[in-house]
Amino acid sequence: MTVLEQPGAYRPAPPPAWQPRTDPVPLLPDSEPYRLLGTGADLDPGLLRTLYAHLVRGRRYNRQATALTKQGRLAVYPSSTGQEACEVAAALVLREHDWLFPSYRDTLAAVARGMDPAEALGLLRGDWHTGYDPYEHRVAPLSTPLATHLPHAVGLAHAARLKGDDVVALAMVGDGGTSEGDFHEALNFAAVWRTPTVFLVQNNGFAISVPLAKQTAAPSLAHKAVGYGVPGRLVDGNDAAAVHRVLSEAVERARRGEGPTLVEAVTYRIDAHTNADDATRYRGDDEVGAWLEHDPVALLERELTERGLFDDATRDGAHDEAEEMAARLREAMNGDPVLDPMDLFDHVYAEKTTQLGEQAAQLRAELDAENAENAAEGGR
Amino acid sequence: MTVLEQPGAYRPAPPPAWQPRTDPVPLLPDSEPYRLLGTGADLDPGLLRTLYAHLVRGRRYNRQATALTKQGRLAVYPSSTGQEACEVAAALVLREHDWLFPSYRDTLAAVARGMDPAEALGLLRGDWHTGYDPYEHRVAPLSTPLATHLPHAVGLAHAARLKGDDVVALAMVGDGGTSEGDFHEALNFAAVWRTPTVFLVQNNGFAISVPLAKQTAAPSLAHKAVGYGVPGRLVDGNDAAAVHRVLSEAVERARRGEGPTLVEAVTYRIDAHTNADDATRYRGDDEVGAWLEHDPVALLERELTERGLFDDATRDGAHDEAEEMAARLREAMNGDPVLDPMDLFDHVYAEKTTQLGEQAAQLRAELDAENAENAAEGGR
Amino acid sequence: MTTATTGRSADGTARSARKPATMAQALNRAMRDAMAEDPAVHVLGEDVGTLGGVFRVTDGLTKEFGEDRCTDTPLAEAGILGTAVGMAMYGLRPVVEMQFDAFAYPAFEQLLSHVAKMRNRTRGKMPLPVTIRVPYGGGIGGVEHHSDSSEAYYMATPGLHVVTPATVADAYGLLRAAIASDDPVVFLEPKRLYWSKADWSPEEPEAVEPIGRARVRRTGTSATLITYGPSVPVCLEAAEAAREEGWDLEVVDLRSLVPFDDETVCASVRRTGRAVVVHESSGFGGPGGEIAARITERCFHHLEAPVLRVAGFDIPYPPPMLERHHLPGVDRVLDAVARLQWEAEWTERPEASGRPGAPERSGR
Amino acid sequence: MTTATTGRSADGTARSARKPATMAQALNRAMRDAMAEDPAVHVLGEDVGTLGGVFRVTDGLTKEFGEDRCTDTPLAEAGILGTAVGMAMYGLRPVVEMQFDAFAYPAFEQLLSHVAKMRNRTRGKMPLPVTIRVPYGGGIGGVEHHSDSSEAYYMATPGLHVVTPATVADAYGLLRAAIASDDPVVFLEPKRLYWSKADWSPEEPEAVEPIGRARVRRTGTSATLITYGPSVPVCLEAAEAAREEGWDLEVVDLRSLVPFDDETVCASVRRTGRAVVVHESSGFGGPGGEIAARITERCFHHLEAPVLRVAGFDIPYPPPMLERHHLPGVDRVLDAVARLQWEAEWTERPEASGRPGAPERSGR
Ligand SMILES: Cc1ncc(C[n+]2csc(CCOP(=O)(O)OP(=O)(O)O)c2C)c(N)n1
Ligand SMILES: Cc1ncc(C[n+]2csc(CCOP(=O)(O)OP(=O)(O)O)c2C)c(N)n1
Ligand SMILES: [Mg+2]
Ligand SMILES: [Mg+2]
Repeated sequence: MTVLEQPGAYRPAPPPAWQPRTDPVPLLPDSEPYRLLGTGADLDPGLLRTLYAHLVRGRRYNRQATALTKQGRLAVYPSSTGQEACEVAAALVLREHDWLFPSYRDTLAAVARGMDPAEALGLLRGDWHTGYDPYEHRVAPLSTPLATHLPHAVGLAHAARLKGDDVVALAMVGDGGTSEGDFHEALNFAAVWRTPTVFLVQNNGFAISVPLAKQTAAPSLAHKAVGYGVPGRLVDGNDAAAVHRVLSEAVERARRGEGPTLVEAVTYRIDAHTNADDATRYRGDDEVGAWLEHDPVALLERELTERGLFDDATRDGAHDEAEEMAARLREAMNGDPVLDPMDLFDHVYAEKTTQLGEQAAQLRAELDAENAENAAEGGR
Repeated sequence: MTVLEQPGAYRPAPPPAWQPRTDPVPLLPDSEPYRLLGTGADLDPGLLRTLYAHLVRGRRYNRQATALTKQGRLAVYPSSTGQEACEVAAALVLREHDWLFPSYRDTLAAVARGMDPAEALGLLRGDWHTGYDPYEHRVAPLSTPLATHLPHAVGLAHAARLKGDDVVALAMVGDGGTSEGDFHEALNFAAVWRTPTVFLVQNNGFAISVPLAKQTAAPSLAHKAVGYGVPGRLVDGNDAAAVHRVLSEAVERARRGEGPTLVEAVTYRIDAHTNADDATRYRGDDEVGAWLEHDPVALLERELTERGLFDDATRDGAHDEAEEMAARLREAMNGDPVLDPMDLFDHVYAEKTTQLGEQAAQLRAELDAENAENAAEGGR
Repeated sequence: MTTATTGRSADGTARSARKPATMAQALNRAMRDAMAEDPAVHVLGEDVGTLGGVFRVTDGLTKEFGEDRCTDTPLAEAGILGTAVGMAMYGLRPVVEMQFDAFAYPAFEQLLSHVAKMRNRTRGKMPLPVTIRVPYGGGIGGVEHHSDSSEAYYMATPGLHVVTPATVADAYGLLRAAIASDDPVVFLEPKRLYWSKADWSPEEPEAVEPIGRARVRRTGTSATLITYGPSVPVCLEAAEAAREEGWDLEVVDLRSLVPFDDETVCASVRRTGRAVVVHESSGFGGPGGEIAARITERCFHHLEAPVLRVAGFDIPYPPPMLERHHLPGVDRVLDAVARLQWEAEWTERPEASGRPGAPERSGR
Repeated sequence: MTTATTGRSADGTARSARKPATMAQALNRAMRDAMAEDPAVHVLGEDVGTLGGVFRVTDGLTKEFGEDRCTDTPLAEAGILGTAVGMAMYGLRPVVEMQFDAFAYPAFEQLLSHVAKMRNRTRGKMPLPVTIRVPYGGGIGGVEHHSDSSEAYYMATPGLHVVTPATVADAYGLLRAAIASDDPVVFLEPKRLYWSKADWSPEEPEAVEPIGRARVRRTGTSATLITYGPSVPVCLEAAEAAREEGWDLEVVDLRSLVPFDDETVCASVRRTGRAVVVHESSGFGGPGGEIAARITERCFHHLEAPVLRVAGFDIPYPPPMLERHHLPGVDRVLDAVARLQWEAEWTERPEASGRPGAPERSGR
């Protein structure tokens, strides 16, 4: 029932075509972030173990990728250390034909969805813009311009729904990204068209150096949902089980044709913005320290232990697998990729224009001359 | 108290720098539009009479401007017939040093603020873009690109506050305009900076042909406020006393330094989008008819009558004044304005660039040749 | 590049079926035929549904194909183009309408950072067959923000095709080609030609040249007028008027700004030896600079005079009552033609020799 | 047009006070001095406060002037520029930082439809003294969207000044002039020159030419290289290398793309008779077209060869590992110089006479 349909409401009755159509009360998020770990809730041991293995692997992935920046093997890496529960849960709640729309920080979600880590890091390595085929794992290209991929997730979900396909699109964005106009427009289109889209905001406290208090005055970011007629959910982003549960419900709701959901996961970015950032300029160690005590991996490990589900095999299995992944990643990133500069002209259009053909010929000639020179020098 | 400060809330306590800081409950709008007329509320007779005179004048202004389009004296006119209560109240709640930021439909608000009707219509007449000096009445140029003026209102209010000046900015936007990213960004900046800005959304049911149901799925547009940590108010936009009261409260709140308010006024666009539009393509007469029974002028007339405040003098006074205004407007618009095409080059920059100087010389020469030819023909 | 229009090609005998049609009607028919042929084609924008668009170019499409195929969107241009990107990612072919030129600006980030780059970003895996229709240009007495010529922005963005018809037949043929293209196409519709008419048969639309080819609209020998969209009729009129002056002007309609048809343009200029580029857009930083520069690069030794430009002034688009002073008209075109150094036909350049500091011949 | 920099002008004797300073430091100092002199100057943008900007160009400003003068905004570029417009309407002089070139695109509607037009719209009543700082261009190994050369968009927008420094002294002087200007100025900062150094004294910054004037950075006689921003050092290096080939190249640093200094540019080209325009931005529809076209219009009879362009390819900016192939470097500049028809020094043009269809001399 909408506010204007309530008894005694405003007369004359507004014409049906423009009646507001949503009851606001169920849209409002809980007053505190939803949690499952440590609450004694009924949880599937298998799921907890799966989440644990993924978190350990995710943490290792973040560490390895950061190390690769120091060795000059990655141009830059925005770490999701501390946010692994969100990254992993976002991937695990999706089915094969669903789509993931990651933001620039979310390579881990792509990896958790099954993508090869070296492929996921293509953009950050710098050999091409998107290192992977988006259709292989149904992972859209990492979006660097913040929030601009949110309407893409809406459009894709809309198209799938029009075609009658069972596809949900889950899009990830940061707290900072919610301030962009694209966030607003995407949420609104999704709500009006009731597209099967789930919006996951990782509120990690900062947009580079800017703290949330300078980003918004809202009660929570999840409260933005009500302004679109969309349910908002607030969840502890470091509680992998809770994030998984809330996102699963949102995905199932979307699948049932009930439209989009906005989920705010409260978490914290433990590392600096990227390896190039100096976080000491804008936050203290005590703040980071407090959050380290609420670490997603540690929380889950404690839970497993308390439930008697944690043993050496579980731990070692997860860690061995993580080490293997890291070794494979190191190996893949070790050595310079062989790139063909001529690729620069091949994908601008379906067919090269005459002008691009001329420019390609110019570069080809330059490269040939360079090679000839190198060969001559080598021959000496 | 914020949701995260509530007892038993989420631990560890989020670092102070990014604590959400607003209690959502007081932000939520009433469940139905606020009304005063017909409720027997205590109302100032003087205010009611003033509003009435303005409404009558406003209605006449709309009629006259529409007539001027038929005579080819205005390039186009977007009528605010049916919305006069909003237009007039928006102007009357402001003090001299406050600023009004009208949308393209809101020339009446500028007129109600004291601007000469012919000046207000400059843009729509087509002799220049803004026909008036914005600093004279503190009315920003009519904004044609929808919602783009909302951040201007935020920035101006912010600047005034930083300078310690007692200035409130009131910005007007349509239901359609709320879908633009600029609306979102403006509300957010205003909330974070607590600027003295009042946002008035005239929900008149349509964005050209697009009804509200295709524009938003929100419970009401006022509900969007909560997502910014701003109070939302829902008001009957055809109840002049109610709009005046709600806007006054919002303006006073802003003046007290308590930040912005979002007001949704539920109203209806009686005329077509502009004189060039054909409204029969997208709505029926019955819908218009229902709203005509809730006409803002008629509602106020009835109220005055019921309160024994309405007599022939009141009515005739208002109508005579309105007719005078209309006659002056007709006279001002009758006849072609004398324009100097050379003005085209004078205000692009503070000083003409060399290139603009050359171009001005070219046009000057062309005009001189044209004049010479005309003179020669005339001389024959 | 896609090939021209539909299978049904023009046929001399069908002439009798042709009736006067406006450009707006041809555009409408192009969308209708594309939607009928390919269920992947979807139209979306502000007021494109029930109203049929503020220029009625989408009239009847919702009625014929339903709201899911021709959809009234919320009022948010970035959102419109952004959702169209997502739809294209899923295999649809969205045709987006921006209501007016200046109202496409909110969608520029989507256009520049995604639409133009997605194919390249993904090494061709994720092409975006999106058509972005933009009514553009002035001459219709529109108030501020309703008459911008924004083609320079699109031209400067690699990854976009930029197409603009000047005739009824091209309106149909080029829009069909744009929708059929696997690349994003910014389709610029000259507002003041919406109501221009030509004999044309919706049943048997004539085949037109594909996107990327210019068309000589009038042959001539004295000089070439190079133009597109709303200025094509102006140039044709100027060419007629020029006959009185003894000039026989050739008129090239570019049709497609990207890809640019160097071949046709240069062949013409090499033949005539003189060229004027004509467009409504402001001169400085506008399309004419690119066009003049590339002609000069390619045809320098065939030029009797510098390539001149006739363009809008370097000012914000004027208010309705002054726009006629801004828009390039026949007189300004003829003035430029007159400045093409007819008296010169120069064969020697005294100032070119013996210039101080003329370098020694290098070995290269 | 505003006049140059502060009252304190350079002084030969003060040379001893000069120390190496980076362009980033000079820009920082320009804002600091402007803020100290004029309380109306406010800086706003993403991360400009506590962090001092991702390039540290605003370092220390919040500490010195407080959060109200140098403000971290929410993450929304249209909102940043839009609120700056409102602040300027109330008499402030906002200096806005866009974090990277491509992240200015969301603000294009504000820029094109308001910032560029407000003065004209209000017949000069409401000027907008807004400075929009945009780090631009490549060469720093930035990933996608961090290396765009977006100057063509700004140049095509009447009402904006477009300025870009190539030296430490200009960084200071031009930014002071931009902030002091009563017109909106898009201030393009070449990212890869942020860490370039020169001897420079913050206490006695040398006076520089005002906005709108180009500067000959190297005199020469054989040909003119016309360039700006990040390509100025490339051209100077090319000019040095060209000496080996026997060419003595003049290098003109435009400094200001709008207003454009036709006088300085044409004086140089008339002297040398040959010109190459060099920039990183894509060639097609880029600034070079305008520049080459206007030189040709003005200096046709002084030209020994067509004005050539060396520019980025017509492709989206490449990934870090391939950017060196895209960026115009010394070799490409020299190749273009070599194509300036040195062998010709032609004084007759056989193909120009007797062309079929060469018109009768008209009376005009
Ligand atoms: C449109 C746009 N503006 C600015 C940037 C530069 N930038 C990159 S990351 C970032 C902060 C993002 O913060 P948030 O959305 O909270 O995501 P997080 O980094 O915390 O994951 C900024 C400003 C960008 N990428 N896109
Ligand atoms: C950015 C932008 N997009 C599109 C338009 C074209 N346009 C003019 S009025 C209008 C509808 C506005 O609807 P609403 O905001 O509800 O205001 P109303 O007309 O009802 O007063 C549209 C789409 C515009 N002016 N600006
Ligand atoms: Mg964040
Ligand atoms: Mg409306």
